[in-house]
Amino acid sequence: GTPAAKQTAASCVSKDLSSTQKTLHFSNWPLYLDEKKIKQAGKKVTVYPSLAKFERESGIKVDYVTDVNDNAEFFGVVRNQLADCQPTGRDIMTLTDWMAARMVNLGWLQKLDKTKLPNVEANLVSTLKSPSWDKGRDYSVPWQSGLTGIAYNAKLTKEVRSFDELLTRPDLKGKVSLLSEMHDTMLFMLLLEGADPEDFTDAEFGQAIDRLQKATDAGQIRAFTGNEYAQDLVKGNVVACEAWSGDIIQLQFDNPDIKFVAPEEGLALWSDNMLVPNKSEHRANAEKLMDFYYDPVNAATLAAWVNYICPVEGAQQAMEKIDSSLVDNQLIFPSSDTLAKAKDFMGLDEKTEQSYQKQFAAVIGA
Amino acid sequence: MLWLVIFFVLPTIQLIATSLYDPNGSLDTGYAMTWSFSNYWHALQQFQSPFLRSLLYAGVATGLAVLLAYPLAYSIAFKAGRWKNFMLVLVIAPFFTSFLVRTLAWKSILSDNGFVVSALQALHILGPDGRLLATSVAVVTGLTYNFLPFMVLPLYASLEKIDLRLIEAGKDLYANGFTSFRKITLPLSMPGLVAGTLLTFIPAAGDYINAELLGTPRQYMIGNVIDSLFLVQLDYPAAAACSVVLMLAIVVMVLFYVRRAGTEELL
Amino acid sequence: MGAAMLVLLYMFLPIFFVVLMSFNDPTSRLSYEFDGFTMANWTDPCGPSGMCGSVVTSLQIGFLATVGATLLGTLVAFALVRHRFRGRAATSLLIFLPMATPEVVMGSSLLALFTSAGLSGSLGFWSILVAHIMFCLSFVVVTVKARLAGLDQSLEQAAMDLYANEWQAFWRITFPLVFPGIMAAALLSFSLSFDDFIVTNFNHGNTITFPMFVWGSAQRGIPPQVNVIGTVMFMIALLLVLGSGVVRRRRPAAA
Amino acid sequence: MVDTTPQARSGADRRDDAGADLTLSSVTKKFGAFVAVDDLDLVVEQGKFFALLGPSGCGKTTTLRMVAGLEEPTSGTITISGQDISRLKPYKRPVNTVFQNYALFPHLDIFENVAFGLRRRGVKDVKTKVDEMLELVELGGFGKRRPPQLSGGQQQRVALARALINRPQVLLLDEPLGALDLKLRRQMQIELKRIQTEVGITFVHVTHDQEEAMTMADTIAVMNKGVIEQMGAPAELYDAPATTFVSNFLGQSNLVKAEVVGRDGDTVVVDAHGSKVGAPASRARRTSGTVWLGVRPEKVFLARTGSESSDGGNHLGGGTVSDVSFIGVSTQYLVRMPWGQELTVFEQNSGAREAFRPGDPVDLHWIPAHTFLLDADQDAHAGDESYAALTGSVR
Amino acid sequence: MVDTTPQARSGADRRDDAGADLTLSSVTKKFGAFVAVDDLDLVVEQGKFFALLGPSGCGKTTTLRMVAGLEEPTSGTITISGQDISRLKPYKRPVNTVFQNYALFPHLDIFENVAFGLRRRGVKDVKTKVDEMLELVELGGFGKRRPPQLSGGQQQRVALARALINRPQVLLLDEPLGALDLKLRRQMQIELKRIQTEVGITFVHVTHDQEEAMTMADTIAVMNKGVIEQMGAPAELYDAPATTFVSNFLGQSNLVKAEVVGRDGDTVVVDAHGSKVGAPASRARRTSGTVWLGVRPEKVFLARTGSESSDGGNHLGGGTVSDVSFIGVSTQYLVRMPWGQELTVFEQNSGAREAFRPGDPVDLHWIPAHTFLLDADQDAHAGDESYAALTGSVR
Ligand SMILES: Nc1ncnc2c1ncn2[C@@H]1O[C@H](COP(=O)(O)OP(=O)(O)OP(=O)(O)O)[C@@H](O)[C@H]1O
Ligand SMILES: Nc1ncnc2c1ncn2[C@@H]1O[C@H](COP(=O)(O)OP(=O)(O)OP(=O)(O)O)[C@@H](O)[C@H]1O
Ligand SMILES: NCCCCNCCCN
Ligand SMILES: [Mg+2]
Ligand SMILES: [Mg+2]
Repeated sequence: GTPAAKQTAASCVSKDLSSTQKTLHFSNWPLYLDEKKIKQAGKKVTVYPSLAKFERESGIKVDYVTDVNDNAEFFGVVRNQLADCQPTGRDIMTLTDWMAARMVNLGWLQKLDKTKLPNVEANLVSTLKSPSWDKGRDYSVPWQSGLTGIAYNAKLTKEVRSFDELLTRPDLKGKVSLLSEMHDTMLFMLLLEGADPEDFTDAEFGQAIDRLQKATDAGQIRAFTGNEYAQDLVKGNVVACEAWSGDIIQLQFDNPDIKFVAPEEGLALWSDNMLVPNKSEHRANAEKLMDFYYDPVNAATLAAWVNYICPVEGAQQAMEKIDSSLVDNQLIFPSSDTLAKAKDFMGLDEKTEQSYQKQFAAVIGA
Repeated sequence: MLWLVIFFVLPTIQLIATSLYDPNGSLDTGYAMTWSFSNYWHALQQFQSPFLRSLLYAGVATGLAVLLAYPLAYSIAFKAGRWKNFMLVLVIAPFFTSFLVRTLAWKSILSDNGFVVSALQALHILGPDGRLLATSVAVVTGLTYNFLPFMVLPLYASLEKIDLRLIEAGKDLYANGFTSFRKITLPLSMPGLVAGTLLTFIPAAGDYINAELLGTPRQYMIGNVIDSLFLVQLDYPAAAACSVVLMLAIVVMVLFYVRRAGTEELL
Repeated sequence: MGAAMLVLLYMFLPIFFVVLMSFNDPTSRLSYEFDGFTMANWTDPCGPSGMCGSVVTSLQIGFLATVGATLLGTLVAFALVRHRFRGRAATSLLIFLPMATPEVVMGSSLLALFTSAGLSGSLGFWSILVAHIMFCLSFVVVTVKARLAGLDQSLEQAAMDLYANEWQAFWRITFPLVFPGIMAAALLSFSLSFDDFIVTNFNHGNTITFPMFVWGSAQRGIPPQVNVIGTVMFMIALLLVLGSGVVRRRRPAAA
Repeated sequence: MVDTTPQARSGADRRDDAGADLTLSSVTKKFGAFVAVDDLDLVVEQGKFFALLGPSGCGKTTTLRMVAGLEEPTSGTITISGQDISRLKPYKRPVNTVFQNYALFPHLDIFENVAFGLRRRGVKDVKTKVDEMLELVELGGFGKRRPPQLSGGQQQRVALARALINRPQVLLLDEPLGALDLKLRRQMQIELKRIQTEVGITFVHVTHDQEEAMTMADTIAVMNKGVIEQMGAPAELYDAPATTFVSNFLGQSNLVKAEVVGRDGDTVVVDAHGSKVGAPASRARRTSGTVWLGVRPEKVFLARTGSESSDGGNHLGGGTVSDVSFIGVSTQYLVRMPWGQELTVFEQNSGAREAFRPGDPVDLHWIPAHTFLLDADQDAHAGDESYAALTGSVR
Repeated sequence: MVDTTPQARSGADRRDDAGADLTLSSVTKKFGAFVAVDDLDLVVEQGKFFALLGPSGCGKTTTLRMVAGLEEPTSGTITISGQDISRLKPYKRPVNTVFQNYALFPHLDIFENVAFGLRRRGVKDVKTKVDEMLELVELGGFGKRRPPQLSGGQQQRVALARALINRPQVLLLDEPLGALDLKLRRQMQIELKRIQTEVGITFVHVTHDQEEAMTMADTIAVMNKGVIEQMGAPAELYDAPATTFVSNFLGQSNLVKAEVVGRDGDTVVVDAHGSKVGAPASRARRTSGTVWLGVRPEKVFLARTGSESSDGGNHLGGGTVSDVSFIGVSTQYLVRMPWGQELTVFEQNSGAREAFRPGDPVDLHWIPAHTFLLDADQDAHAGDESYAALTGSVR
């Protein structure tokens, strides 16, 4: 057998060598940091302006690696080490809410020192201040946020307003895709059932699963996808789908027919969070970086490039100077109204998480 | 050998052990060794159809790969002359672009509004609503494509060493082109053919990326199941049990196949 | 030959697409459509940050893994075909198992192994290399064995009769005769290694390989330069063979 | 076993048919710039046993391969029973080959190797026929073995059986008995000849065994450097060789330089180093000027110098025995003549006559009818590759 | 070219060394249950030319392969110069082989094939030596070709050159000349013999050419079914065969059933179907009871019945010529005797004596000294595989 993977602050103590080692290993999703091409010694090279600025100001050398492609996959990569209380070689890793929640539950993260995070304390948008899984933001700091909703191709279909239409409209049959991540999709199924995704029962979840099952059985849904839906949408392989806001902004630059809608049932708000894993020896350095990106100007610099929702209060104003065309983009700076309506998925304990994942997997076929 | 023992035998033993852990364990509580052979029963029961689908898709893809690879390997071995090496590299060169890029290209080629589908619709092979993408056709096409070099290269290596004088002798003994192929070339290339089918079938049966990118959950193979059990559902015992079943099934089939093909020397 | 050309065409179908896309001027990052012609990707192949670095890493690992796996695999194949030792049958079967192991399982098993050996902090180039050699090995063994099966042993015997010891008989006689098999195995190894994402992903530490880069960037749209790399890799491979062909044809003339 | 009635013999498609005329017209085969077969003309009559002889590398195998369809002639045509087969696929030709290198199928056992042709033609009762054929080549009970498990001679017999069982119209045999010991070879020769006579197959037989060619063939062609030097019945070639090459290649010959000095009825008289020697005009390729005077070693008998008169017979005197070697049935003497040349004489070891020793003075006698005359423009040692070696020999 | 002084001859590691004693003691080789070589004892003296003769499949190749180290004996030991080499690796043995199937390296050109052994031993001046050797086997100028581009005989010569160039202590030749025409074969024989005598290599030679064995070998061993039947000098084996197998295998023999009836000094007198015939006691393997009375066909001469007296000579009367065949140097007669047996007689075609025709009544005469007597318990036709075929022959 294998022992429990749970760790506690007592069972897994990490040293902090930040005072002597001015380095930081940062694992992030690809294309999730502002880039710029410059000429250097006659050759074009790509640099990360904001990160470079951080390095200059802090004197910390950042080893920035874009090796998070998928939450579950990444979990597989680090779970052995974290369960064993061994180093992962990373100081910051950026993971989505539900995965961050799991890490918190398992005790695999280092508690952050709030006193080192004045900008975060001051500028984190209020809607994100207290997620169900990390009430006091003791372990996590949002990097970027985004909305999950519906996208459709206006050239190929008439307006799609709700998940209900997505699952039942006959003209969409076989031309609809949903996201393959359980939390994304089930949040809307729960809303359709009239349940509160932030507080629901096993029974409600069961009904939501049944509804999804029905739609799949009917052949309404063509595929459950990751990011590939974007291509399918452009190509016309699907005409309407569950989608993430940041992707749709990208598509809209090129193809104005692609529309993003806030479904009648509601919106989902998620964030990818910076986390410091156990055995990281540079927590203080990590905190410096977190705080750096909560400076509104730095945040706006980042947002102007990645186009996701900026979780930093004051960035919208700072954006004026950086790219005024984006200041009023509802998908980057949604109104606090929109944000207030947005839902989050309830934090789950390990057993429940596993059970829900199983039920969902059974429906989508894997 | 030591290499294999360290990097393969040890993990395999661990895998078998995991497949017998308590299915009710979790990361929270840990997994106890309870010798739960029922994990296998459950795996077989619950994932019967992806299992069968894996074997079916892999089988069909292997068959198609043989049909495509044989003429190619044959031409390279016997007809290419000094272009031999060049053509060999042509076979493998497409695989130096990235897997994902290739598959995305396939997605484009097979997309609902792409020329292939349009052509097939015009020929009434596909209905007006018919599609290729997100069907088993696309998955099998992808599998076939991606494992083709694994068929071509061993076949080539085996064909290349055939003594042409034997084929001549066959022709002299009234075997026409096809018969001498069937009775002489084919049996003599058997080691290559068997190796090729193994190199294609085995990884194809365990593959999940083609099903994931070109298919839908209806086309999911056992690889997708294991992937999901392992990474998403975190049901390690079930994942291990499925893996062990897959490995055993393949080993049994390989043994049977190799015996039938009369190429025991490959074992 | 006609059929062969058709098959080659089929194999190249996606590649035409890749070449085409290398000249693409995409209107958005997520588009994988041909939107317009540009040379920009070719004049700035290393545009996307980290991409060229990952290509170099992948090439290094691909090369070393090919050499390692081909060497080791060839030896194993020989041992299995030529020597009757106890456990030979078991070993032969063992060779098939890694191929039958789903990549997720193999990747995580190796990671568990590295972790339990206390190496988790130093994962990277070497752990990837080890993993790649591991999974290429079976392919090499099977391919080389297929060539070796039924190879006329009287030639090796003749060599031994002419004072070649086992090693020389191998290098001078067997190796050249088995070479097409070894070459095929090496090509397969390289493509396996150069294309691997899953096993690598588990054991990569802080090293990014080209497939990891592509996989990752796919989440936000593949930069068109990836197609440039694809095209270049492809052309380099062709030029290498053509080049070696020229050299080989010149050699007798020089001698 | 096989239908050999005349009615059954016609129809090019019937394999179980009797032999057929084989014609090669101006056939040339080049490998790159190298001419392996040079403008060859050849007619092998239906049902005949034709032997092709010639030194190593002269183009025998290449010729057979063109007939079998395994090599395409660079130019020229090949016909069987008048039908042009030059561009026909090998498997469409009513021809089978026993390959010099055997070319046995390694993946099939002996039985299946032999059965191969029958199975291709859908012949029934394969088992009986193959078993019979294996018995014939003395390999009954070897059916289940694989080729590498046989000795060289056994493999050759399988190759023979594999071709023979098909009873083709034309059977090409490329040294089919080379790896067999004398006894077995003789036996196989008899079998071959029997089958050939019974079934009337046309045989084209390449052999290095001259006795084999002599005893078995209806016609012998002596080939040299891609060209046929002489063709005819065995005795004709042997008794009246047309060229020095043939005289030396087929058996041995003593060739002595001589001048034609006159004619006496049917006899051409020549002067050889002072001795007058007669030869039948019918066996003289040249009747004036300088010629090669030829006589076979076995036609000559030795006598102690002066001991026998040469009344009416030919005679060269004043030799000294320089070498004696025992070769079983006979003894070979080398005799050094006064003009320095060494001549060869065979003496059967009947035990009835005295044996000579090196140093003994001897005369050579033979009957004029056994003399032949050749054009002296040719090299006396053509076809006698051992000449240089012989003269340099230590023995 | 090679150091052949006696001092240089010792030391098993010196390859360029002279020949060495080769001993096989109780060597047995089984393939599964099949015994290919059966408890063989053999001594080949240093520098001798040893010929191994025997029917196809009798175990000759297997024996050579064991000496070369390519096959491991099931039991028994092999020594060279007293050193046990039974378990030595092939490349450690001072032995080279000319393989029956040539085993040329297909990926190397002819030059490199021949140079292979020299290169392995790091010998200098490879080019000169190889070129010299290629000239010797008449393949100068073929160095750049690949084996498949050569004719059968050319390939065999390459195999010969490849082994010969190494001048090993023991050279194993497995039918090294089988694919060569007679002339070339004779020339190569002379070359082999010259090299052997000059350098003193020990040769073990498998051949199907009896003349080759007779003329070249110091010692001949006749092998049958994995066992050596008789071993000795060529003339000894020929004149006084120990068994019916040897008498039939080495040359031909007439064996007539007879009863020993008495003794007359050194002569054993037997009664053969009513005729009294004498044989020297020294050549009688049995001196009482039933025996085989043996005489070689070439020792016998034919006379028209009653035309010659048999004063002091042996004589069997009342035969009828049943078959005549011309075989170049001589004519072969089959004579049917009154008791039904067919006897063979060779008559050299000297042209000096009259030729008989089928049906002619003849007597057989020969000198008693050429008679031998064998144990009648043996099969008279052992070693004469053509017997069955002959008797069933249509000719
Ligand atoms: N690998 C093997 N397996 C089984 N039997 C074998 C094997 N090799 C040889 N034999 C048998 O052993 C016997 C002796 O073979 P060997 O090759 O020594 O004969 P040989 O005397 O050289 O005959 P030949 O003159 O025909 O070459 C043969 O009957 C042959 O069939
Ligand atoms: N593929 C080839 N390429 C070049 N030359 C060749 C090729 N095949 C044969 N030759 C040459 O053609 C000539 C005739 O070859 P062939 O095999 O017909 O000879 P052969 O008369 O059968 O001789 P042997 O008695 O030695 O078998 C030889 O000199 C040979 O070297
Ligand atoms: N390229 C960054 C994409 C991040 C996507 N995170 C998705 C989380 C959805 N729950
Ligand atoms: Mg030939
Ligand atoms: Mg042999």
